[in-house]
Amino acid sequence: MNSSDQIQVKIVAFGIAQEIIGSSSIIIHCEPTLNACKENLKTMFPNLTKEFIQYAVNKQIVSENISLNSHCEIALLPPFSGG
Amino acid sequence: MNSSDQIQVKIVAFGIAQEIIGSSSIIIHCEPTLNACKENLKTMFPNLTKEFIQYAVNKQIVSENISLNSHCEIALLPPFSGG
Amino acid sequence: MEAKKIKQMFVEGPISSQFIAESISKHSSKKNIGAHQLFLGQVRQDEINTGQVMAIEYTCYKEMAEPILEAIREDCFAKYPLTCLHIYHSLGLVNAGEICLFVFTSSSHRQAATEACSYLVERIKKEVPIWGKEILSDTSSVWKINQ
Amino acid sequence: MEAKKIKQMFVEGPISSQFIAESISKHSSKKNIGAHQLFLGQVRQDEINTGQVMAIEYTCYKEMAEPILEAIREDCFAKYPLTCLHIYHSLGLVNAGEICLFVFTSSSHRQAATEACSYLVERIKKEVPIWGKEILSDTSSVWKINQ
Repeated sequence: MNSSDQIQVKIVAFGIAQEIIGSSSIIIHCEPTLNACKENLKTMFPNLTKEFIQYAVNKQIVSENISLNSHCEIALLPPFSGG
Repeated sequence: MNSSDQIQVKIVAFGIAQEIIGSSSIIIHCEPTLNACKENLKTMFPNLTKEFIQYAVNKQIVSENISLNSHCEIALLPPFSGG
Repeated sequence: MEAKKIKQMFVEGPISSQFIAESISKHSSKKNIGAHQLFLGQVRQDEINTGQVMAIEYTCYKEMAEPILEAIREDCFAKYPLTCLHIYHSLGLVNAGEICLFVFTSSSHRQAATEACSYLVERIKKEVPIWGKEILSDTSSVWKINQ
Repeated sequence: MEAKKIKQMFVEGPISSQFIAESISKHSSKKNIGAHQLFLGQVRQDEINTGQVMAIEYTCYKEMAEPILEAIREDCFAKYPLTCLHIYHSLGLVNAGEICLFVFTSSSHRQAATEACSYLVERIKKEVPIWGKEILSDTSSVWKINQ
């Protein structure tokens, strides 16, 4: 795959993931799958690999590898600690 | 047993038992046992037999037949309905 | 120890939401509390026979009820790791829609407060000599029965 | 149906006892209610590493949290015979000793309100994307972990 197959996705990050990324939201380029997106994030921010993070695509938590498009919002969700 | 063996006890009544007796507290004469006291009360107030009533002697619920003395306070306790 | 203190547990008339609020805010200085559980009993406007319940008039055998409530408090403190525990029950007239019972438990972690609150409500309803007379809209009355 | 109404469930800063009192007193007109169960989460001044917890700063992923809270509400109404149900969670800074979570269930008979309240608290803590950052007395901070 070459870079023309890449898409832009919006990343939103919370809790410790936001601290690691240094921003509440960034745009990254990646191949159009969730796994590719995760790999890019981990390369950009190696400290993410030390944390337990769930991923949500368009507000739904997703554990399998799904296809993405440019309209996707990918959220990085550390363990919830409400209450 | 003749009447000289009888004691005076204080009866306190609550809820529907108080309605049946017509007073929150009365003094009755009876032979010095709880069963004798209960029998006297039922003779005096036949409607008591229609209700489920527990008896407390000096603030302790008692189901067996115990001896009484003149210092005893006998309470007539219909089913509790607090809350 | 809080468990040893003899407390006023009967309240004349309904328990106001203001009283509950004050009770809650008193706990803000207890910084080891993480969870509060509150149970409130409210008088229901049930339909009975010929009328609606307009109010309940509560009476109790106070000299017997107070030591029983104290024993329930002590058992509860022995059974659950609580920070504190409060019980208030109305006496006299409480209208439909008003609060007649307020049970309040607090602990560091929620399980103790939650379980203790249910434990107290069950025991209070079963063991404490309190009677409710339901005053109906047709001016008749019925002695309340706990289910 | 109350279950369908979209409600404001997030509160900026701590939940005051006055807010709780007002919430309780609004229910006095619902004459079929017999039992209320309230759960309050209070920020604990835990000792962590080098300092004490002075406050928790809450953030959430609101666009995801709100539909999840709505789904929890609807599941709860479907599961228990409730008259009403309210959930409030703080965002932003809540000091130790202050209230950050208020769950309020009401029903005719106590079992439904009691079980529903625990059901809601468990699900809120597990499923709603909210994060607490514990602000320590030495000005450092630690991300809160729910047990």
